[in-house]
Amino acid sequence: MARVGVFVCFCGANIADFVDVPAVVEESKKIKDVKFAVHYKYMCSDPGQQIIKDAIVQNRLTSVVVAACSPRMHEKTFRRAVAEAGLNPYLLEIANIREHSSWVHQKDKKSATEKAADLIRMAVAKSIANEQLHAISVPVTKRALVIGGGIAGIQAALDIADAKIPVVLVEKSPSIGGRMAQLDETFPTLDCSQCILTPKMVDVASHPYIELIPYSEVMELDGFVGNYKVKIKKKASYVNFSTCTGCGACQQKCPVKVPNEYNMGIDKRKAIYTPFPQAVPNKPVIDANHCNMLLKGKCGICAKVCEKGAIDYTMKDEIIEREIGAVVVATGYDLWDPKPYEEYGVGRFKDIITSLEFERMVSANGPTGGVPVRPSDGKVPKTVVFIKCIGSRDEAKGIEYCSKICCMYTAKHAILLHHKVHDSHAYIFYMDIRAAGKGYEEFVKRAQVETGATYLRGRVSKIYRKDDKLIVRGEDGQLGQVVEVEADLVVLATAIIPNKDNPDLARLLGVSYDKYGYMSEAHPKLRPVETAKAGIFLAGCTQAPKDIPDTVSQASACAAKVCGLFSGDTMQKDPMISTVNTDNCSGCQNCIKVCPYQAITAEEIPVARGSKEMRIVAKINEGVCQGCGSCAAVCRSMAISLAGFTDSQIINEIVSI
Amino acid sequence: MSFSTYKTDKAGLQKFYEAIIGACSTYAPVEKFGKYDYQKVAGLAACNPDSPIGNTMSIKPLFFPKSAKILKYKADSSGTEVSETTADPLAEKRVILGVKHCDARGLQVLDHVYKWDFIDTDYETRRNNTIIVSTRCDKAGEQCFCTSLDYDVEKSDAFDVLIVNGDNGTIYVQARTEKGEGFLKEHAGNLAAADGGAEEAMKKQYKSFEDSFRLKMNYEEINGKMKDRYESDEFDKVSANCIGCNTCAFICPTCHCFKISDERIKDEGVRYKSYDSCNNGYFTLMAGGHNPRPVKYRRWRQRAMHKFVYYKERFGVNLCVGCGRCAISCPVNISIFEVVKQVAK
Amino acid sequence: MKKLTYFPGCSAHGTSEEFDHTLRKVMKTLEVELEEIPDWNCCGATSAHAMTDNLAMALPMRNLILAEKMDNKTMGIPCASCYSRMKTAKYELEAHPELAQKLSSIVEEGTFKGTVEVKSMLQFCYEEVGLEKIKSLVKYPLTGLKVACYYGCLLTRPKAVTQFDSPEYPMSMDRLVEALGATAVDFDYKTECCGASFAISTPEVVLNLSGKILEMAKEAGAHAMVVACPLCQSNLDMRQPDIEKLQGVKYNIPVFYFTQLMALAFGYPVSDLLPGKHIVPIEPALARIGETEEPAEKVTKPKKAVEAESEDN
Amino acid sequence: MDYTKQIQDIAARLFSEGKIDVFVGYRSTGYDENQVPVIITDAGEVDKLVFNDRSVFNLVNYLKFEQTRNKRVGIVVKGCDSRALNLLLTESQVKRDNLYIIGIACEGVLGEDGRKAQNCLECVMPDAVVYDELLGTPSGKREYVVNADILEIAAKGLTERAAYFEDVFSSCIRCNACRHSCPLCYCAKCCIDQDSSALYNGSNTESSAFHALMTWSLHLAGRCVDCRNCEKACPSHLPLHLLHKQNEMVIYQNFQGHLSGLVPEERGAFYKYSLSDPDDFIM
Amino acid sequence: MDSEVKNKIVSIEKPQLEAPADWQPVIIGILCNWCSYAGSDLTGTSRIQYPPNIRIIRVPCSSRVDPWFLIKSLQTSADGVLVSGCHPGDCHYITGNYFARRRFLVTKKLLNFVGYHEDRIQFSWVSAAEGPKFAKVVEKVTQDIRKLGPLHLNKKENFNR
Repeated sequence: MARVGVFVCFCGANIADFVDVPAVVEESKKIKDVKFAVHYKYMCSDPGQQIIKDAIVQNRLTSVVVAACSPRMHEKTFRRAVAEAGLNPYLLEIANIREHSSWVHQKDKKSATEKAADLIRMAVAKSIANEQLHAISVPVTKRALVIGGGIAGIQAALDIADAKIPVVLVEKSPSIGGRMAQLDETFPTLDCSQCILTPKMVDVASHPYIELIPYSEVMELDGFVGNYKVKIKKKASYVNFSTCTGCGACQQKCPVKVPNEYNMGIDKRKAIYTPFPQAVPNKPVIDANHCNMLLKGKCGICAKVCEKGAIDYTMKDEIIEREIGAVVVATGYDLWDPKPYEEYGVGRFKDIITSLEFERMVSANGPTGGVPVRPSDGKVPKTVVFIKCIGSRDEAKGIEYCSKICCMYTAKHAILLHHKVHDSHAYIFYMDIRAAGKGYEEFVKRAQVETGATYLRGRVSKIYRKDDKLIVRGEDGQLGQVVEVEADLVVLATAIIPNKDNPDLARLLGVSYDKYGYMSEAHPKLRPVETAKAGIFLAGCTQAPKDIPDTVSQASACAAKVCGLFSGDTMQKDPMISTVNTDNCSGCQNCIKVCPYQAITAEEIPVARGSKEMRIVAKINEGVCQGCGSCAAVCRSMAISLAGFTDSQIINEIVSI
Repeated sequence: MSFSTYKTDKAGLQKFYEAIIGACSTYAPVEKFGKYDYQKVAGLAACNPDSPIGNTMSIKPLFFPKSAKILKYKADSSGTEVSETTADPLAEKRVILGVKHCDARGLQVLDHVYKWDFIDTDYETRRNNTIIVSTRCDKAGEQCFCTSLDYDVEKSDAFDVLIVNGDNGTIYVQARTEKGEGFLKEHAGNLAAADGGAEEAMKKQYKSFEDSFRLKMNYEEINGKMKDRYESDEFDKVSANCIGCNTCAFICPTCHCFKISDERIKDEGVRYKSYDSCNNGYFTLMAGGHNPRPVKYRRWRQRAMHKFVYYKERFGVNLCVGCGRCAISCPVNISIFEVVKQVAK
Repeated sequence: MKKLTYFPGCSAHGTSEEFDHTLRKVMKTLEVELEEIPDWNCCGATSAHAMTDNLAMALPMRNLILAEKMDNKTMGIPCASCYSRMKTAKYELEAHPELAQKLSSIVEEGTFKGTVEVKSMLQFCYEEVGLEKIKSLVKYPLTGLKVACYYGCLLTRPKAVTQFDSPEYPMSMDRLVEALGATAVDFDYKTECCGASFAISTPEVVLNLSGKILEMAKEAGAHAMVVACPLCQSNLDMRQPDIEKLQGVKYNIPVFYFTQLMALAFGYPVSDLLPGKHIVPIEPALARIGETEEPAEKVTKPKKAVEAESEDN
Repeated sequence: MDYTKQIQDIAARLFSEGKIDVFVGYRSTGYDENQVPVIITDAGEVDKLVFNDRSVFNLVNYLKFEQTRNKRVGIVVKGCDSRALNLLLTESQVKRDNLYIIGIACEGVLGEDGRKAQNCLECVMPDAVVYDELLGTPSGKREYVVNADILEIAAKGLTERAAYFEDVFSSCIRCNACRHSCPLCYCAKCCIDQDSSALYNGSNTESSAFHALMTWSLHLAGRCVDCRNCEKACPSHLPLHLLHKQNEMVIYQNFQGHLSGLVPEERGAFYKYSLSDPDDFIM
Repeated sequence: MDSEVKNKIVSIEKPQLEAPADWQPVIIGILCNWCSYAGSDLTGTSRIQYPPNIRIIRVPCSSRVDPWFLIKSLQTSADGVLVSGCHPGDCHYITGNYFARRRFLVTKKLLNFVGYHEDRIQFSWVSAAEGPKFAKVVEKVTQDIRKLGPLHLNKKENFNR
């Protein structure tokens, strides 16, 4: 015989103003099996919870219904309270009379009250069918996978490894370092990117707790939080890293020239190459798409010149498997292709470049030795026009969002330009200057004062040629008139977009992603580094555009999350999962087909106790099951039931309206 | 005592029926999906009192519906209050036309169990308020064997009014009970008193009817043998084909097992008494999980023995009335007749 | 004989008579029969859509409905403004059926079905006739004639509506004249505004804008300009003397309709181009035909640059 | 078509070779032209066996009963029967090795009116799709045709339809003959028989009939092979095929022409999905 | 109340044709926890108003919804049902809503076939961010059901079960 307690919350005025709470309590008292009903100002407050605890004890309640805000808000709170009173926490049901009644029917108190009463009636009916459930504890594999070897990945890997937790760091390209390795100096302090990055890269390579797997990609992720199994494809490098000394002879001799990704294609690299001098690991790989030996089967020069004989053209891709407990995704960003800006003559005029190309030019180890030049004729530009928000904040051609870093690096570029070409002058077309950050605003000021750069607020409408100059026509918003600048070089601050592989990777990992391709965090404010899938975390531009400081802090946050997850040997898991009543199971195995987690397998059991004759039934791996209930819905003989959402519970709700 | 006999012809009979339908609330076979079922009728056109036994449901539902409301309840914190169900639509005074002899006999058989230790008042009122007008078949159906059982079909008084098709279109209408006598007095308007030849003609008709049976058995012998056939493994063989549905029991004019179930919404509900069948695997499943009849042959044994032995022993009448419906409706044409014959071999 | 529903538009009978005239000739050669929409009405350009939306929709809607009654799948329009109006109307009406519903009360001719394709004559030549066919019909290639193709604002914009060529740097007309043997110079101003109907209210706007266009065309070394829009043509051609007066430079850049060049290449006599309709004499430009590369310091430099582009692009 | 002789021979052979323990076939009722299933356990009885266009029952139904469980079974299957058998194999209710299947290239069986049955006229696959031995000459797969009856019903107004089905559901006596005669209803415990009365209406009312039949037809949606065992079994002659054919049509038209049991290893339509499934009915 | 219960449960009794003047449709909304339920919460937090007739049941995923929940709802208490889940591709459980979608289509068509109006059972994809959409959906469903009238009383459109 059920004894239900109903606890109705005023939520201050939030509920009480639009729902006649006392009336609701009276209504609840009428329900069969309701032995106790009361209201209170804030049920979630300590005294509120105390009321519940006392009532449970005094009235020997068998289940509890709290009518308050959404269960997504306080279910945990009240479960705890119920448990503290010695009742199984899963005998609690929440009637959501705030989000679902008082807040959405503010003009109709009568109906809102009736609805609240009904919602409680349903919750009571459901709670009667509730069963005692006990949290499941599953073992944890204390090893983390970090995807992406940019600054985000590096930071996360180091922080986790420093906690003596093994890390597998997977990097797509031959070397870690990512975008940051391409930068010259960094705002707002203008310290050299390489100088602060390379030590970290070396730490990664040498760290006892980090297994670095470069030139490889994640193929598959199975399992669940604490118990993932990952398949990694290690692309053939055709160079035996263990014997290679990284002397570089092969690279000098290699006859094939390929546009150099590291330098944004401004200069050329060889078919066998290390992306850049400070690469980690500092071993070359052969680019199979361009190597004559691999393509046409003739050449083999590198093999000849290699004293160590480290070159091995027969090398194949290999699949590496690792068991891990958590994943940090740090796949970074790509740059938006400004082609749609045809009115600027993008693609037609050589002297229009992107800011990362400019970055490479002014970079000391860049293709032009740190001096910006005009691609068309190699002359050093005197007048340079920087245009911001190329693709950013542009629904028509690009994307709606702000790329966050362009304002700052453009200011930086103005300064760098000034340093490299003293008699140069920079014009900067901008929409707004967004310099929120420690020392940022000051930095922009410095750019304006120190370099005398002309900041023009307005969009550029057209670029055309006059002789060998580019005429940039735009609007000076402040003066409200059209201006034309004769530029030697135009630099476009193109938008940040997520790594193009993000959607595929997200699908592979089973996390959601937004319309741009950024992976979605579990909560924009309160859970910014978690994904909705337990044990998978996001760092850096995988989640949204970020500058280096933000990226690094988010990476460390991920590390903290991972360490927290690994703090115990086992993990508590929500018991609301499916179970099989083998008596009813006819072994059709259709449930296996609909389970998204391969949590169901077929097992053979004796038809009767002690019998030799066997029959097939479904078996659910409670560690893997996430409790979606697909199986319960397709089970014709109702052999599978989903704890917390059993047929009886749902039907009770339905028939109690 | 003897009851009065009338005579008429086709047209006369039609008028007779029409008059009854006009005067009292009347039930008669109505065709639905090619199957005849006894329902309340407003006019003769809507029904067919001479519906073929082959595809006519029995009249059992008019006394023992497939699902009858027995009470309504309201349960809230103030307690549970039980209220009477709304008036029983079957309790009214009524006449049933076109009843088969076997069905009528079926009621007679059922009366024993319903009037036994506990008196089912619902059934009783329905029964008392009903006049049964039965037409004697002219030809037996494929599966019929009523004449080979423990009751005299010709002299049967299971119905109140008998209708027999005599030679050359003459139709005889005869009262078989006090009720029937009185009823005929009221509605004999379209009938003429029968002459001396009536008895003869009716005998003749019965003779030809009796000769038309495909199935015949010696009841005493069967009944006698069945008694000690409980352990017979024939049951296994005869039930081999059975697919375990409840059809035979549900359409049987004498099966009377039932289950009780509730349907509720909010805090109100209704309690039903509905057909159940011993062929149903869960029929004997006990709370503890034990099931004395887990397999088909045991259920079949129960069915056959109950029909032909147990009931006879307890009430002195055979529970099977030989209508053959089970055989007709059975998805795999298992006939109780064949079964008992087989078992009692 | 291919059939094409034809909407000449008002200017065809006035300022752009040479457009219409040569168009009809060219189409004969291309074996396209022009079926003029019976009782067509104003497209609603300029005034209507500036004043009332409904009227601006209703006018072209009526034309569209009339066009749908004829059994051709495409409707060709020479005038860019007319084209823009029709195309926009079709786009809007398809996007908002309820609008079509509403307007059907004004337009008695029937209901709008959206079965007819609306194309500018340029688009028609480019997409449905095809450059191959045009090439094949060229009798007298226009080699040596350097032209700047000027598209104006409406032919390719807004992209969502027109769905034809690039909105900012279209190439269709360039390719077409190349097919005729002429040389299309790399011209940055092909979609700049010519000033349009400001010619009436505040002419100096037109003088400035059109002036810039002519200037750039000369920069690019063009002997002549090619257009597909009557308004552009009149602005660039008729206003040229005033522009020259204003800027104090001589351009002498005649402004052709692309159909005129086609007619010429297809072997129609110059007289068929109705030279009389041109303010800037066309003969000097035509004289260039057949000439080979002449060195003019002014133009070569950017031209080199252009070649440099085209090498690695 | 009459394969009585062949089937008798095969059955005899199988018994003599000791390949099977039981043989499931048809025998004549003896008193009329109709046939009933028969389960034979020794060679002596094979002369009972018959097969012709009166062999309507879907014998696959018998593979779920004690007599055949975990025994080596010889069985006769027509096109539709074999599709059901295919599903039973896929849903691992029977082991292929335990079966010796005599497939029939079916020419259609007769309905109660003595004319060719409707489901045979609309049959998409008259030939057995799984067998050890095939009798008759295959005529191959046929075009899917939408059942005439459902079109007729669908053409009616909503009210009429409701009234029609009210008749259907109120005439149901809940004997479950449909369920028990369905070869695909093999569940250890049918959802209808669940204990909790809150789940299912335990009564035999119209409402419980509605509930039972609807749920049943949905459990068979994308699995039903249109053998119409259920309809033949129904003592109230209810047009049960309407429900199945309706589902079959919706599934065929919307889910890449899915038809049950034609392909081995292929499961019901509800146990797979396609990204291109219709979405327009969802807000 | 009494007559209603009778009409709701017992099929034998003939229901009255006219809806009482004060009739309010009862709509059962079955929402998936991760998208639609969160979405409905957002509707609340943003104080977007919608008709009070819907009674919301929370399930983990639209794939948990067994068709007979819908049948049972229409049979017993509801005049209409709304089932809502994550947009295709966004399912928290990866593929749940794809399987659900198939069942929903067939169920909807079947119910309509046997005499339920199509609008009695409706479906929507509402994401956790689509608070306003949820309100719109409820708005629409409520209007539709209101037009159709009470299911358990109105013989014209449907016999009660």
